[in-house]
Amino acid sequence: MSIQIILNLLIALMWMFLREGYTASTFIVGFIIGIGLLFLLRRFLPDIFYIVRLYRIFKLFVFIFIKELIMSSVNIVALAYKPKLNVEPGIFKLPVELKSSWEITLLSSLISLTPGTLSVAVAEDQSSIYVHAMDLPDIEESINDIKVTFEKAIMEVTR
Amino acid sequence: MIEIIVSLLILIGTFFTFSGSLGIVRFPDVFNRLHAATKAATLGVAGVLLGAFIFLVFDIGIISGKLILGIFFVLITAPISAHMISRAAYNSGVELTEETRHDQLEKDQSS
Amino acid sequence: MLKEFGNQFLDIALWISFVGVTLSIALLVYRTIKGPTNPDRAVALDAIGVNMMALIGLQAINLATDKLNDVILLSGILLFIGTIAIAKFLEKGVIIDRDHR
Amino acid sequence: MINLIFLPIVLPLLASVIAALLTKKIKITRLFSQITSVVFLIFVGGLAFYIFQNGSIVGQAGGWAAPYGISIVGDPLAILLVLTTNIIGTAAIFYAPRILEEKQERFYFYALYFLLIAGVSGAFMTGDLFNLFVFFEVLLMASYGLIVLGNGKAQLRESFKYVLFNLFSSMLFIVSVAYIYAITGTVNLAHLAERVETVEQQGVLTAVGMILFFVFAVKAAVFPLYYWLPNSYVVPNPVVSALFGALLTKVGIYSIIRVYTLIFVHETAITHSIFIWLAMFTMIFGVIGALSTHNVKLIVTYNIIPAVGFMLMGIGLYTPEAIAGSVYYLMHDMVIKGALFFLIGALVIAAGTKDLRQMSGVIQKYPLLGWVFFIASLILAGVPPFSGFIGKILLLEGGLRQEEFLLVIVALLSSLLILLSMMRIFVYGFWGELMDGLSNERKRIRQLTIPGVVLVGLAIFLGIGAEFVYPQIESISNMLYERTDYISSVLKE
Amino acid sequence: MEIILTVLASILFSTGIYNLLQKQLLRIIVGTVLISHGAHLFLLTMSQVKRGAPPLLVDDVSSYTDPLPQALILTAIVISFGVTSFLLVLAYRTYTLNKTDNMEEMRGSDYD
Amino acid sequence: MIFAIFAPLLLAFIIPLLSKWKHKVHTGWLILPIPFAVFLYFLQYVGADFQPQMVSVDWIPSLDIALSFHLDGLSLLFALLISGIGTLVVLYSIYYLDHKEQLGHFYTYLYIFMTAMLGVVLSDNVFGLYAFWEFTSISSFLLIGYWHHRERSRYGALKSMLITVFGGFSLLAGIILLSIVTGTTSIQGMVEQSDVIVNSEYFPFILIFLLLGAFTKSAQFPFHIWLPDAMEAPTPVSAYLHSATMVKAGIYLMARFSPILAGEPYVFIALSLFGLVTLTWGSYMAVRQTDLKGILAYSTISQLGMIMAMLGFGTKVGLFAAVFHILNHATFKGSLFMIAGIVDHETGSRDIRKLGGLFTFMPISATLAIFGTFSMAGVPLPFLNGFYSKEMFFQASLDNTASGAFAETLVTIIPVLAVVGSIFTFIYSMYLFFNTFTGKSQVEELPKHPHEAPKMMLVPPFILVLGVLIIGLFPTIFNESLITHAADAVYGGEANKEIYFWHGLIPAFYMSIAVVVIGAIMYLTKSKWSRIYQVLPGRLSMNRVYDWMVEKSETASQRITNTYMTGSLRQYMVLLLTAITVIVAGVLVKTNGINFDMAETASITTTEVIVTLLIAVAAIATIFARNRIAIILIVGVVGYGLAILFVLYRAPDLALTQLIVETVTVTLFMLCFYHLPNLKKDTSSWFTKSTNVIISVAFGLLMMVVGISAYNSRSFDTIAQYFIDNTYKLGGGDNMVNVILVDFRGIDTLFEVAVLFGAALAIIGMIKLRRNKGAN
Ligand code: NA
Ligand code: NA
Repeated sequence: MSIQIILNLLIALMWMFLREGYTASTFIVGFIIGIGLLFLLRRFLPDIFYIVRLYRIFKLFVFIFIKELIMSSVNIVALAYKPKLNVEPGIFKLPVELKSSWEITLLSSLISLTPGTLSVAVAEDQSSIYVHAMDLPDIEESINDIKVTFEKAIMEVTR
Repeated sequence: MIEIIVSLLILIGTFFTFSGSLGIVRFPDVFNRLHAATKAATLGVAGVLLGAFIFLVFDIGIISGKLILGIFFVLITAPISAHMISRAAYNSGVELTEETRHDQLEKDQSS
Repeated sequence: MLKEFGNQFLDIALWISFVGVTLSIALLVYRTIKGPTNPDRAVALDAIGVNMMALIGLQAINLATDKLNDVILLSGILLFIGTIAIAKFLEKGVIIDRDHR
Repeated sequence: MINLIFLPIVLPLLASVIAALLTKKIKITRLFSQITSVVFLIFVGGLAFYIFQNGSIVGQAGGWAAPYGISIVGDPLAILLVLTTNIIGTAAIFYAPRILEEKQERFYFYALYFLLIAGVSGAFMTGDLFNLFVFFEVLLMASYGLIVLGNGKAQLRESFKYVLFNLFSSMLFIVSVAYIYAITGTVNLAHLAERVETVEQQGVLTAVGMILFFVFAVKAAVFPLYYWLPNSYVVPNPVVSALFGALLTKVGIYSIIRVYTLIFVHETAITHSIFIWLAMFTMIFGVIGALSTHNVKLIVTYNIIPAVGFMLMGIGLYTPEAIAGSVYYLMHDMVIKGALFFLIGALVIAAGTKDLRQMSGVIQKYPLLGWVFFIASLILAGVPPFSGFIGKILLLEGGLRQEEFLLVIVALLSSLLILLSMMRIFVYGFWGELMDGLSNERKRIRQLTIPGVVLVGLAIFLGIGAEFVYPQIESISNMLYERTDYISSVLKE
Repeated sequence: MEIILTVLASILFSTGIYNLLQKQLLRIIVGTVLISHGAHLFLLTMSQVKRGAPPLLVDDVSSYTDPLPQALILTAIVISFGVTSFLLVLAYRTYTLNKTDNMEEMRGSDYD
Repeated sequence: MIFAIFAPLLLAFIIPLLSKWKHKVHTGWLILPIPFAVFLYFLQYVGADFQPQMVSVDWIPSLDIALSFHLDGLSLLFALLISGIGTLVVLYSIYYLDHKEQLGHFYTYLYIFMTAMLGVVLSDNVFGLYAFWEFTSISSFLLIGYWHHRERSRYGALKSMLITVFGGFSLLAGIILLSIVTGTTSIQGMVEQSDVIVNSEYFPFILIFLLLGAFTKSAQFPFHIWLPDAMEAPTPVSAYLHSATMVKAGIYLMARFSPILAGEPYVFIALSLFGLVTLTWGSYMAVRQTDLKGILAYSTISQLGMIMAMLGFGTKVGLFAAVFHILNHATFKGSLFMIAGIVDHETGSRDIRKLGGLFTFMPISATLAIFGTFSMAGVPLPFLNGFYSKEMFFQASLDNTASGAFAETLVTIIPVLAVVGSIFTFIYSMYLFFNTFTGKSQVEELPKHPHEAPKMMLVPPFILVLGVLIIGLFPTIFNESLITHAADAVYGGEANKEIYFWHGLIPAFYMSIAVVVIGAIMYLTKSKWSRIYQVLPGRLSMNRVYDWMVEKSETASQRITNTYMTGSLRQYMVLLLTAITVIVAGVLVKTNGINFDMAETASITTTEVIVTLLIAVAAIATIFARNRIAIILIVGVVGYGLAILFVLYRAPDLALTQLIVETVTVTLFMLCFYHLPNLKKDTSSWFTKSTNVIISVAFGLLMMVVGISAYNSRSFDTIAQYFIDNTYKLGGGDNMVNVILVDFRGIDTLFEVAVLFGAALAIIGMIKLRRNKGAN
């Protein structure tokens, strides 16, 4: 993906050179032309077209991220006003299939945003994330929740 | 009309922000407090800033990229910050609250 | 008519929000001072920063100015850097800086 | 012509940056610094000559009229002090390579030196109260850098206190500016002088003036605010001590002179009589300090303090001749303190110790050093016909005319004790049986002595040739006393 | 409001000074930081607050807050920052050389 | 004349070169002509028809300081003594000081002294006089310390310098007052205005200042103590400075101002009282000495006291006798010093207990000594000049008149003291001569085998003794050509003219006889009563006072300095803050500066109040924080709070900067303090804690009161409007703060960056430049 972005930027810069205009609008035009070129040449590039990926990221962000954020916030707020807190917090180990570190970072961030969970640490071999949950009646259920919602979404984006 | 939307946005935002802070004060240990900070407070500030963004768009006609960027930034960084702090807290030996039931991390480390 | 009501409503909403956010900061200040552990304080300080961004947003509406946007964006960035830095320092050693109560 | 007035401030800053960049090649840095200093000196000399001939030059930075922009005022007083600063600085630059370790030179001695000169010159020349603060910070920052240069254990310990004291007084400075801005709505000195005339609440203005006085007094090392000075000045390298002793406290005194002749002149019965008392105690405790130690460098350091008392005395007396005395003394003291620190540095290198009890007979091997030191001591004590004498008779005359007999007696007794403290070095350190362990680096000692010789020569000239200098000083003091010249030259429409 | 701010600035001064009078390096530096905050606040307060819009030119605004003190504070803040940074490093070096962070133990009259 | 005065000084500059250039020839020979030429120059003025004259060169006209020289009888007398005895002393020194000595130094000091002393006696400008005066002290210091490897020399040098410079500074105050009162710096001008001076309200001060100057220089009791220690100088110096010339500078000063001062009641009391006490005490102490030069030193003190007393009498006879005795004393005392030097030189000892019977070994010296000592003793023989002035002294001591109880008592005591002093003078004179040259010789006890001095070495004392005799035999010649003129100058009019050997059987003659008789008896019975010296001076010795003072100056100043120079930062801060608080508060109250009449203030909103409160709480919380991270973060709260305030008060740029700075600062704090110990509990005493609280609260209150008063004392519109109006028009920007920063006040910003630059350099230096471990 990064190669595509760099190429796109280079194309935009080339365009600016050619047009001899170093303004933002020239750059934007060049960038759009670059997107077009990259789209046409997408078959020769190693990765899927990055605009597609960007769209997936956006989807991940808007639909999952925001939704989860709102829901978890409501949860927290409810807890915050509860006269007596009777929760059972705890830390559990979440095995992950994701490999690259930035994927794991993304996942742990998402975990942090989901209701009742917060990533505490990543195992040294990156095989699992330790997650703190505000209310942890059943570990397995929590693990499944995360696996179903986030890990799948992230894989969609990155693979 | 816009004023009312803005008003609602900022009121809701404020409510979340305040509630988050209340959580930070009330919850028993640092991890629980982080839950409050990462979720409610972040959402609250996003709401207020969105209100400000809309207000600026309609009141003085400025579409402020910086503000949008600011909102995104907060949203993106909040969980990272939370993760960093919680890791730091755990590694520096902050004790979990007495109600904590499980601690698989400690088990793994001690083995 | 609606415009006028809207403006009045906004004024009241602003006032409530200002006070609300400020009180929220007050709670956080309490937590920063109280601790009891340093990660607690770090959380609270980070949250103060976030609240501050909200407050600046409110002020931007209040003054109807876009001159504060820089401040908001930069606060976000700085806050992140600051929090990461603090977390790093907190993690570096295993000294428990817990207040002796 | 007008724009030339910025150069004494801006050029050293430029030189500082260049010196910092050159640092890796130490020989080139040295050469660059030496050439630059001499060139600056010549330039400032020319500028001073022009100003003495043709009157003040006032530059408005960026062309913005006073009081809105920052005025850089090259009045005779300022340019005289800038000139003296450059003279001492140049001497220091030639002294430095012989006394500093190469590491110290490499770690930005020259860059910090030029920064110091920029700050000091700026402080002398600025016509803006807040800008004065900024220049104070520049020179202080440079001094912080210089004082820690070398990183000794005691050095850092004392530097810490030094920085704290100055930091605190800087903060008070800001607060004073705030107060003054509240009352008068301006920060330009000339504009302030004009406005204070019509302030109804003179009382609070006077109190604010006193706070500002204390700000400067900390830097000038007036009783009871000088505690930081002896230890801080004794720990760094002699060349740094010389720069400090000759320049730093003088900036404080200059600021007191400037502000208390230009702005706060309406409650002299209260303020200036406080100064007289403080001057007395400054003299007394300063000489007591000088007598209390066997560390030769500390003796010289302590001797900074009574000199401050003398200068403050003139301000307290607040008559044209007493002010002239202060100004003369100021110039004289810059030169002679520089010289003494240079010489003491050489003495310590020669004897291999700072402890007077362990040295003796140095003059037998290093007669030039001994005799120059002897003459410098006489100059310091105000023995005629040298430079200290001229300032002293003006001050004494001022004191006697104001019937401040106690002050005069204290001043005379402290002069005597200054002489005693210096003569103890001469009698017990230079005289006596040839000590063991005296350095054999004759060439180095001679090179270390020469800057002192030059400055002592200058001090002698300032005394014997007083007729060339005094009329300028007299007109400076009249200008200070009259105020209108300064105000109109800055605020000309 | 200016009166309240003056009180606040004075409190900053008082607490700063109290810290300055303590023994440990950290407290002392904290003291200086508080004092400089107080000083900057004085500068802001003394020039009257909330008189008009922020000092950024806008077409339909004619009344602005006094911009000069803001400029001065800005300069002062940056300078304080430089000095504080220096002081922090100095404190660290002082500690490592003198093996104590207690000012009262850093007396002595040995001058190397 | 100016050349004559400065010739020795000019020569002094090349003496070091001369002494190196010609090693074979004794430097003394090379430079001997100069003082002699000067002597001849002044000699030409001697004569009955002498008229005073004045030469003047501008020096610092702006300050009325000039090199103006007035040659009148008094100056001439002194100038002749200085150059004449100077010549003899140089000649004498050629034999006294060995080749191997540092002759260059010796003669340089000596010639500097010659010019200085000539300057003192010839200057008409008071400041000129003062300058030369100090130089006599300095050259005396250098000469006493000539053999500086001797501990006693260093001691004596420092002592003489301290006491004489003390007097010099006092003199300076005196002459400045005189010039203020009279509006002139010329002595002649002052003499003309003697009424103005005497009637001035400053007169008591002037008098005290001048007297201190004169008394210290001329070794009057109790300032005499430096003179015996000055004997550590080579003997030619003792003969010259410490007997014939420099010590008479104080006498000269009193004589010079005599036309103004003489006859004033206080002057009479002060001078005659101190003079006579000095005379008596000096002669009394001289008898006790065992060192030849010690005897001579106390003798000099005593004789100076006598002259001082005569100046005090202020009568025609007294003044005349004073002048006359100046000359006489120079001759006989000069010769005696030289003889003492010869004895020292040839026997290796000056200890009178070891000496004796030297007449056989050095008959010429002994003969010369006879004349010297007998003249000094005032033995009534017609060829001894000492007798003449001594008898005039007695005569003068009898005809004083004064009013006032104290002065009247003094008048009756004066003759008694005069006689007592003279008796002791007689005793030590005899003691000096007989114990040295007669009696049993103890040759084996002496370091060297005694023999007569080289001929040329005897010439100078011989010439001086010749002077004693010629003056004694032909007083009139000297009287008319020289002494009269001098006495006129002192008296300020026609002085006494006559010198007779035989006045008839007047009381003075009986007094002289009494002195000789009683003195002889007491000398012979000395061993019977000399135990008195164990009682007096005993502990009363002024030397003890001086030593005590010098020692105290060191120990007491150490103690004082150590009490406050403790190196404690806290203590320094406490003193600083207390001083500022007390003085500023005092000024505020004294000037009615407190102003609580409320000026217009901005509205108060809840938000602002809460934020303000929060900052305050956080600031206070720093005090109670007990761990380092906590305190750093709490400071962060304060900083962020301030940023909020900046936002609320419409200062976006400030808020921005504050945020950046605060964040970086907190990070730096963490970085630097991570490795430092954690905060500890404040274990200081209850007293310390409460002092801290009081001081910090008091200072805060002061800031607050001044702040509120300043705010309420707003008297002008600020210069802000100009910036608002011109930001765009002239500065070309729309952010006023930015435009001010980069344009209107660009210098601020440039040098603000310079501060950061300096900080960076300093920090890099601190981190990178570490001393090698050994140095720490
Ligand atoms: Na965050
Ligand atoms: Na010694």
